[in-house]
Amino acid sequence: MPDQVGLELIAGQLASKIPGAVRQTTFFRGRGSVEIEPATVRGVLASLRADHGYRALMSVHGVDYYPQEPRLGVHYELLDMERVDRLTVKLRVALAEPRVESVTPDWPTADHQEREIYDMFGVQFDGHPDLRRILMPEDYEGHPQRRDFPIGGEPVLFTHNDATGPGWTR
Amino acid sequence: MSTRSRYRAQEESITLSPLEEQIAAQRGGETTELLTLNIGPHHPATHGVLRLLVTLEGEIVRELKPIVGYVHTGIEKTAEQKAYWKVIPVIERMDYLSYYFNAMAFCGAVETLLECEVPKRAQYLRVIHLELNRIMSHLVWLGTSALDLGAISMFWYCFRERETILDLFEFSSGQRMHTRYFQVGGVMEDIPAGFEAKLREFIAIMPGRADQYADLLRRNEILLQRLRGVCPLDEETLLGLGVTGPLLRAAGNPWDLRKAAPYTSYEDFEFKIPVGTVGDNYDRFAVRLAEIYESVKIIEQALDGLPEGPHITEDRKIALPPRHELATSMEALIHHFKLVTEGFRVPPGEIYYPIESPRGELGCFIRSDGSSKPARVHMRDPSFVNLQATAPMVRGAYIADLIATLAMLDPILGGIDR
Amino acid sequence: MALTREPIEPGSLRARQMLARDMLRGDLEGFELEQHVEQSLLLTTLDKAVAWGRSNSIYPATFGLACCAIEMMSVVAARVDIARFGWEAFRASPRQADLLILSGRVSIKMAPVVRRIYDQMLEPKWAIAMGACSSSMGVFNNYAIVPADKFMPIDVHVPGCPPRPEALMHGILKLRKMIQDDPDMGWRERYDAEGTEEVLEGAEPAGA
Amino acid sequence: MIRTYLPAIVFLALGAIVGTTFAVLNAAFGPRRRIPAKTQPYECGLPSEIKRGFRFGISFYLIAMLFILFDIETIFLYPIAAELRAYGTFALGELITFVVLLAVAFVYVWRRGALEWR
Repeated sequence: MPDQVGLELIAGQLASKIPGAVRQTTFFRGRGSVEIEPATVRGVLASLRADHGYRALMSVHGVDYYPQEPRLGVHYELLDMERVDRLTVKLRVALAEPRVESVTPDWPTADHQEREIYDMFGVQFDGHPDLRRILMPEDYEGHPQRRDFPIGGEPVLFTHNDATGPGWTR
Repeated sequence: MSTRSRYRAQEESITLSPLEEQIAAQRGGETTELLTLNIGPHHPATHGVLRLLVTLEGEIVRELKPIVGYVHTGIEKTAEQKAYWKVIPVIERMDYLSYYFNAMAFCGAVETLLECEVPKRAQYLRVIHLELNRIMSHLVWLGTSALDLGAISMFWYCFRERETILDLFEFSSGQRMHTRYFQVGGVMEDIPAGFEAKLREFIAIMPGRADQYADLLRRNEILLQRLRGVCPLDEETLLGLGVTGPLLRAAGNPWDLRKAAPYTSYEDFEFKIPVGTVGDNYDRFAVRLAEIYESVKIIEQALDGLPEGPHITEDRKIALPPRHELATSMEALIHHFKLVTEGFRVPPGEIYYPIESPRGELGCFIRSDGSSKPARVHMRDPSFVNLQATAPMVRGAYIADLIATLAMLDPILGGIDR
Repeated sequence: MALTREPIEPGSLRARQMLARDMLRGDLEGFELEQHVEQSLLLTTLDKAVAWGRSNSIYPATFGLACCAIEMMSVVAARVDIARFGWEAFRASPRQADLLILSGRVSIKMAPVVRRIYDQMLEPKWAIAMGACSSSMGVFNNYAIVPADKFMPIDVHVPGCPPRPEALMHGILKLRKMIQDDPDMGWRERYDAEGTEEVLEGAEPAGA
Repeated sequence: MIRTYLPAIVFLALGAIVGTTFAVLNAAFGPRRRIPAKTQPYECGLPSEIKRGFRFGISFYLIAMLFILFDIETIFLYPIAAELRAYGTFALGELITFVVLLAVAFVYVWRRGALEWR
């Protein structure tokens, strides 16, 4: 894992290469992560691959930071197989304008994963070859994994609430 | 095809329509009739409810689009509603063939967040159960894939061994599948008295049984014709697609998290990583078959070196106190009450904890907001990412090769759809 | 050692065996032959015979959805062998199947597919909801899962998550007796607990 | 002349009668339940777009013809193989020429590449 100093080095080089890209770096439990400006995601990932040897993108996943303001987050887990080194690149996007540039053209593995983030959180990925719902049915409204989406499911039928029961147990 | 459903028309319009001209151009102007067909959710060869929208030119697959989501259970949403130690049964039902690995990834992530030190004996017990589960998962894969390729009797042999392994799981944890044996901080209970003897018995017979499977299949001309040189994919495209696990090792890249970034004391064991050369279906088959032998070796070393000591962390803030202690000490009662009602609180932060599951890198991402419920649990499932590699593998192959490739890919739809 | 001859009481097992042996040898004629045939002939109705045939040779449809499918596979395997009851011919297409074992969780995207396959199965068809997820949404009471009762008639619910192969076998034996239409006693009859059903007011009593 | 062919005629008549009676009985007394989904083609549980007038590629017919050709050949071998001793060596010679002829055809088809899927 890039230790504290290594992380700052990488962040410094990134900031110099792409002005205004790096917002903050956190070093937590021995794992480094860099939060970047959403617009510069392709540039940052490309430079991390070229200059720092992170050649494999392992996982792209979405997070809903509900109470905090820029609500929808997208995380990119990068991996360097030679030095067995992992780095997380995070970006935060507001709910009102959830547009992020898709990295599928240069990282083919992000194809289905970005579709899942769009399906579950509603983050639009521009430039994605075929951005559609992947897990939910095509005509499903709403993005289920947002924290304000109700969990749904049936109310568990006890004697006290069976009057309002769905009726299919009759 | 007058009344085409809007959904299907939209499906085909995306990447498929220009195909007919491409092929016509290739073939010198002679346009052929392309048939779009669903190898759909209910199909014996898709190993679960995977739907493949396949464009065929006669018997040759021209374009393949996997459509998933038919067993989407909203596990990650359910996990956000439960306390940390209640999430384990829900997480285990994700990739339902390697349930110990799901529990291990989740417990590893929570233990890293809590900075809780797992005792050595618990780590060894975890390794034993993880490797047993890896053998069981490879056995179910071998049984069903051989079934797809026509070797029906393999199914009964592999499930005979699987029953022995499930007896061991039942012996140690009381349940055959989804055992919830891993607890945050260690394992639920120590292994019972006769477990070691039964496990030694199993270790003694397993390599012999694996030899029998190898003899049955390795020189079986039909299987060799179906697997050798079929649908290869080079290492570069696999890395670009983020594929890990036996598929990547079959293409020659020895990337295995047990060796690269050892967790739960894998560094104490001596084992080799089987690696293929060509990266075709036969290499994927041979790599998984060889991994069974390696797992048996790991179990043997773990069993020999099983240290004494507690089977779960002594930190009462995380692990439930033993029952007899409740009668005597007041603190145990308070800890017990606190854990059972609200569960332990995890310091806020985010962690991504990857481990090596039988299908590839299984990473558990947890974001905790300091309360006793995880704010976000995401499992980076290897089958979900490896599934994207089917399309490049299968273009231009026959349908029969598509079935063989799907069998060698070993997708588990529970993990894909979460 | 002296041989002692005990008298054979008529109608005992020994006597019937001797009769069967003579009949096979062809030494039995006349009145004794008719009597023997009469005793061994089962008087049965056509329905009972057809139900007996059906219940002992059901073709289940391979319908593996999720984890219960792995346990359903081990029902076919050697230890808990479903072939002992003639149910081992798993057919892939619904046209040739007359039992749908719903093994696994049915998501909202899969429910219409399951319903269509159930419709496409040929008449006398039955359905087993295997596992807690298809019987009652099981562990995942959330937006994505539909209990099977909501969209198709289910004959036998097998509890468990996943149910042991023996549990599924128990469910299959129960269905087998239901097909021969002398269903096993439910727990209410066995423990004479009629009247404890949670009938919602306004619902007509069961079986009316 | 009719006497010599009597067994064949009775055989055919019986076949026809039994076949039609079962069909008629089934249609007359069978349950009438019109389930729309049952008439649609089965495509792995999804509504299928393939209607009745669907045109297969030509290669399928080619493979089918070749199969029938060489399959009928094996059917002819059965009666000879069953009673080879009764027919003597003459039948054996006939059998060998029959198989050799078809082998020549097989080699021709194989070399022309008709067996490879185009």
